[in-house]
Amino acid sequence: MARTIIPFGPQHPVLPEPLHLKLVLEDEIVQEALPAVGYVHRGLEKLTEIRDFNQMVQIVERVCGICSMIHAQCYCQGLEEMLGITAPPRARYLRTIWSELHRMHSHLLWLGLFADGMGFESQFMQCWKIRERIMDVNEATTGNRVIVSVNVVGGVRRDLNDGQLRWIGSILDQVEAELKALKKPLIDDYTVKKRTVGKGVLTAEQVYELGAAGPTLRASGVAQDMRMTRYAAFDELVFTPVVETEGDCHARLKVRYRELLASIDIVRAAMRALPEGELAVAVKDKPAGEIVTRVEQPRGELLYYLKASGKKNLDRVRIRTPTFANIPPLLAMLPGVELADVPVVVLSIDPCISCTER
Amino acid sequence: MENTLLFVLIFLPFAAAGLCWLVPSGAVRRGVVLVTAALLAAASLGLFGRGAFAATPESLLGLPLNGLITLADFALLLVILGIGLKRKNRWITILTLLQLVPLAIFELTLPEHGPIAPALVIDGLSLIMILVISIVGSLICVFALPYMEAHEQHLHLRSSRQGRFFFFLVLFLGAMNGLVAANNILWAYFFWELTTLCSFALIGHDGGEEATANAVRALVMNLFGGVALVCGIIFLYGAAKTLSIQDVVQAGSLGTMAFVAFALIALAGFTKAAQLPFQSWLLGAMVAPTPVSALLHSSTMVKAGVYIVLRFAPAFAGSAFADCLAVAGGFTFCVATGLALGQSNGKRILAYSTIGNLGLIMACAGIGTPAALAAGMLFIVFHAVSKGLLFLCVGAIEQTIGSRDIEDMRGLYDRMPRTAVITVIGIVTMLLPPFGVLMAKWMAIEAAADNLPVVVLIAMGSALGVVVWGRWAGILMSSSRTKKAWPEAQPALLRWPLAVLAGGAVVLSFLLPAVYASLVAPMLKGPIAGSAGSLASGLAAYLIYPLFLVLAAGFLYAVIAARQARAAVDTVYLAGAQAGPPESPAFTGPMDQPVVVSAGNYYLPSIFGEERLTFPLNVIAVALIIIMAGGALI
Amino acid sequence: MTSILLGILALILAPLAGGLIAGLDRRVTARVQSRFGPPILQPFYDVAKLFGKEPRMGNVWQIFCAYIYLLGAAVSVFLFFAGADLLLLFFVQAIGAVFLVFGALARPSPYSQIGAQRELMQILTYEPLLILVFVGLAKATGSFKVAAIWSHPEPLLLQLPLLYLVLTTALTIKLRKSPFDFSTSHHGHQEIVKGVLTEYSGPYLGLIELAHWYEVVLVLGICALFWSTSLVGLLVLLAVTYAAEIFVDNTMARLTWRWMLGSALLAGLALSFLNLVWLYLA
Amino acid sequence: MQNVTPVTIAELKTACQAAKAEGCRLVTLSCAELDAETVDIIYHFDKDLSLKHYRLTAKKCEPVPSISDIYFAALLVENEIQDLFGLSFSGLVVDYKQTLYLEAEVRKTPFCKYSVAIANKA
Amino acid sequence: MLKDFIRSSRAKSPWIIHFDCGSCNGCDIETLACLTPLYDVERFGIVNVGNPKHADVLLVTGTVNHRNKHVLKNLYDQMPSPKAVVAIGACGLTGGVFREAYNVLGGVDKVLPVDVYVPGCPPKPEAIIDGVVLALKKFAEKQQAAG
Repeated sequence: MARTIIPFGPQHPVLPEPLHLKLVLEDEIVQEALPAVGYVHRGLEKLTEIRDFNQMVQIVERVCGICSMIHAQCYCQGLEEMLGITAPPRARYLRTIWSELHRMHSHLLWLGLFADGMGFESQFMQCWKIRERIMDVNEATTGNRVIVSVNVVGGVRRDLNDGQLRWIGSILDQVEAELKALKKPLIDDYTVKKRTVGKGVLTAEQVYELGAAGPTLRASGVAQDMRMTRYAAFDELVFTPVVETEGDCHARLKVRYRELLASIDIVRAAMRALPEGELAVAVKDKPAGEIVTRVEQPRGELLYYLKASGKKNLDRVRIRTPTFANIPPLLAMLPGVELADVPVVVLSIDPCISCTER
Repeated sequence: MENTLLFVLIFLPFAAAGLCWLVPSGAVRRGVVLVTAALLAAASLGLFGRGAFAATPESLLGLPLNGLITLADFALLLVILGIGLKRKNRWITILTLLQLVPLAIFELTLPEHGPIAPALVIDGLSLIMILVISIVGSLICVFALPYMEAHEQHLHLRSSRQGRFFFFLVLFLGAMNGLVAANNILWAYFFWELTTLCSFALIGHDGGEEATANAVRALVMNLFGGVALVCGIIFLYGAAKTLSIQDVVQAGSLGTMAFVAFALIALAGFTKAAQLPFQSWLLGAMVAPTPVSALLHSSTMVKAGVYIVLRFAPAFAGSAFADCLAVAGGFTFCVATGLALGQSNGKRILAYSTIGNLGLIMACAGIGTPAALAAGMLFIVFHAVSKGLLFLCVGAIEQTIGSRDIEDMRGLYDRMPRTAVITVIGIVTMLLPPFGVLMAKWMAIEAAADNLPVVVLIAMGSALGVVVWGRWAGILMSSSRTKKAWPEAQPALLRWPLAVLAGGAVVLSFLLPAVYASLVAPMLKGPIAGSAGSLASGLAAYLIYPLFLVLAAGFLYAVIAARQARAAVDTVYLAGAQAGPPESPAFTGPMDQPVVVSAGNYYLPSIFGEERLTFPLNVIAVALIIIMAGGALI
Repeated sequence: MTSILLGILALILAPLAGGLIAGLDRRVTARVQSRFGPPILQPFYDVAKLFGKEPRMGNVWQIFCAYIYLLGAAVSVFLFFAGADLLLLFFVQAIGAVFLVFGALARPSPYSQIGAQRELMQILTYEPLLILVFVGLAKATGSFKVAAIWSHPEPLLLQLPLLYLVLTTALTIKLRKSPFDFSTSHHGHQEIVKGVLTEYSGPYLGLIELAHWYEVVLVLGICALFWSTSLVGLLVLLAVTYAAEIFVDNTMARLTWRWMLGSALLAGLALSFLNLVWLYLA
Repeated sequence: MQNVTPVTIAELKTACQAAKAEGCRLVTLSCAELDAETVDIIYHFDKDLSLKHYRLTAKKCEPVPSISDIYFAALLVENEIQDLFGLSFSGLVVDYKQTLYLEAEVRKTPFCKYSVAIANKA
Repeated sequence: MLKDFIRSSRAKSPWIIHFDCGSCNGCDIETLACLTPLYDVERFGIVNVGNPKHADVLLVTGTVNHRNKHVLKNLYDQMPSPKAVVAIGACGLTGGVFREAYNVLGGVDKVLPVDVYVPGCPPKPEAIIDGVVLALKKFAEKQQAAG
């Protein structure tokens, strides 16, 4: 049988990030897939040796530009635990609002890229058009569209006033309406279903054993979401994880779509219940000890392992990102799919390579 | 003069074959084959110059010819019977007996033993066949000379078996010429069985288990066809009371019994032309040295099958039987081309394509309009040249690169530039306008437009053909070299037949209107007079020549423009990971290892796989043949 | 003589028309996607720019194939407007199509190789369908000649509605629009990058773009045969057809060639067969 | 950090097998340098949203048995530790041989403050 | 006249290829956002082609590291001239906050001749579009200088 060997990446128009897959194909069916990474590896965990623990917030924000706010949130949360302080309630609510907004822009971005990966250009445009509304909120409330830089150890740097809250509410109404209008032409579309249903199927057992995280895990019927660990404002807000059971690309699409709507509700609830008070507490001590902390990123479970010994520089910052966890499931999904479905399957885990390689 | 030429065409090969067998000297054999080839080609051209005629040779070297052939006929059958007994093969024995006994009874009870007048008839169709046999066939024999030298060297034989090989090879040409010239159907039958024997000997030439088994299979299947032919002849005589083919064809309506005869003759044609479900013998014949395949596929053997059906086509044109024949032919065309798509073995691709194209000729015979018959005849010519060429190309390639798999021919241009270009020419002449095969296909589609199932099958089959040929020709030129490759060394006797056939395929297509006017048009008289479609109209030449010239001019311009392009050398796009020199493209893969790029064609075994399809398709083919027989009874 | 002049005129005007259609297409597509879109003349700027780029080639054969693709497309347009035989001009067009495949196979890049294989699958789909459309046209008018079909007194759309549907399917494949943009795509983001065009650049890519314009004009010309009796009808038919193509392009994801072979081809054959049976019985 | 159990190299694989049998998901491995000779490798497991950790204190020059045959998910992180700390894992399902992230020209084992000779893999 | 048309077309039809060198995705998504309805760079004839052989302008985001520098060079080499390089974002300019990390080589200009620098972390889409337009002017100048 004649085999085709194709380098999928590092520069590839469908994957905006430099991931390389060596694919061995027969009649365009993937027989073997082996990834090569390292094209984005910077080694930023080691920067902790030259940046103090406060400066490191700016570094971890740049682990990934798409979920930068949540990286900083996780890092700060961990340090706060290590220092034995708690961020004030208002700060925890604001963190929740911004992190859910981040999840929304990330999911919308993904929806667009996913549509684009299937050659559905008009829906790519549509999703990114909706996404711009969230970007407007980011820019208006933090001064930057992408890297919002609101977290500090001990709380947040910026506040939302009542006018802004009302405005965000109206934006969310628009986004909600536009999202609901997207269901028929995108989620339930015949061609989209043809391209996603039954593609890259993983059962709940497989996906759990392979250590998947986030929507990839939940699309196979495992109800696990770090927001269930009640960090930030989730200890007071009602939260139920979004779960689908089919375990294929379409289920992952549905999970992210439904999470978008769920995030709108969370932001609304958080804005309604937003307590008054301080934005941050002062940090006096130097951190010491070992801590593991987790939050739910748009792509899934994010874990920070921090180690310090009472100096201004931490000894070790170890970041386990969700995409890192989702690569083994991806490798399990690829053999047997068509080349045309490789982008669909790869995008279905919402890969973030800059997260993975740090 | 005509008689002398005919004598040369039919009996010279017999004599030359005998010489090859008897004289062990290689030099003599070489001389004999070359002279025979030259004489045959010259004689066929001479005959072409003379045009149609009829002849009744009474005797050969003083012996009455009719009796001689009857005698030879029985001798031949006894030889085959002997083969059957010696190999203890029940089928060979039974099928031979099934011919021997009815034939004996028929000969004994035949009321008139006198010679049929005329015994030999040369008309356009015969001339086409004779030209193809004598020129393409002879070129293949010449090609075989150096090929067999290398072949035997490769096999390390202790004593050369080339004498036997060339005996049957050259004999084949004589038998075929005899078959197509014969008007006495019993004579035709003799030559028909002779080709069966020759093919058996040649397929099994290399010995060995596989070769022998395949040779036996070929013999059994063709003997089955022989039985059908004998029965057909008996029925035909019962219906028409004549052994003259011309009389039958011109007799007009002959009744049901004649249609039974036609069905049987068509069945015989199906076996010889390896139509489904009889394709396995031709595929098995691939074990033989390549010149044998080339001969079997292009100018002899399988062409006998379509010849005999085309010969009788005017007699059954327009009947229900003819419609069924057209569908069966179209079916074979479509599915055999589909099966070719599933193959990567070059010779099997060619084999399936041959089966398919012969199916198309069968379909033309079934459609039976003047345009269709003209298309069928043109097909015989152009297919023979291109297919013969392609087989020789595969043979030459196989002897150099050691494989006949088309995947191994990827980038052949780097190693065998001349042969690669010639192969591409061969494929293009099979595939694209303005070359003859496609022009004939064009006529066939126009002619089939009134027969819905057939036109659907032809449309589908022709699209499958584009895939089969397109990818093969494409990968031959898949070169990463930027400078010209070394010219390849090749024996002159290998090189020239390739060059002549390649040139012939192109030039002959240019002469298509002339071929049509001189050979095909005269056939479209009498019972099948009528319009022969766009190509046949007086404007054909006005259409073909400008098109040919425009395309040729564009072609030349493209050649010059491409050669003069002062372009920087480009590396292959490999997602930015390319590494290594442009001559051997590779990319940096996982673990920093260089990965050499490779590509493969799509063979889609789940759709076009032989293993999957052969049985169900054979069942359908048998059903179609039964329906065809039923059609004959209506 | 008139027909030859017409053919030559078409040879000159077809690229202009093809470029304009491409420009309009891009503009309308942009509007459908809530964007403003490029200037109508954008395709001309693109091709002019390509001709101004540094020529680069893999090998001579690859360049040769680009020229032959253009030749096949141009000659088929000439033949169409000169009123020649539909099958003949289709086969001449096939020269171009096949040489495009040859050109893609000429380079050992897996992207262009896969593109070529996919292009062959596309040919496998549209070729039988188009031949059946031509058979239908011939059956309805009694001739395969474009000239004769053109002067048929009634709009053929009424007799051949299903075949027109089949033709538009083939048109979608030829225009390389979703859901059939497998072998190469107008959108930049495809899994095989640019498929058959991956290895072409600069002026040679320009040649191919030019040839594509000819092909667009050819397929639209064939569409026009279905309502040749009135100029208004013809223009409406073409506008509606092309608008439908853009609509389909924008409301569908790219499917796979396996789907095309399994569903589109079989459905197309069935529709053609139905329409032809109706025609044969009528 | 609670729920930390120290394990030795000999116990490691059995402990991981037991964790898998319990239905624990392997979250990841964290590696931190302790001194010139030793590193800590912490195996993080999750079950029903609660974490438990195994701490393996390994010598830099001693190969650590890979658990990628038990948990395929350990594949990437073990390769990563090979790259960054110069440790060697034995029995990796796919061994990138210290090429996962780093090119040959980059300084080896960037996460080790104490430069050590990299134990060549057998 | 044809030559003039070609020259003027060059500025009207810049096809871009975007390569994420080692970016945190911040600049990438802003580059992609340029294609979408709010910014719609196709207004200027800018198309994201994704194939270096078809591209005129190379947009690079992120830091150059030891592995992707080969890729970056390869892509640039495959672009037929005239061509231009635009470095986007703090990382593309200098290595940004990562400049001291061990696997970071620095800005794009360590490997390629950069025509336009677009600062920001990340730069806004408007700034990126501005950078591409500036690059067109640059290569028009280069063309003139070359005759």
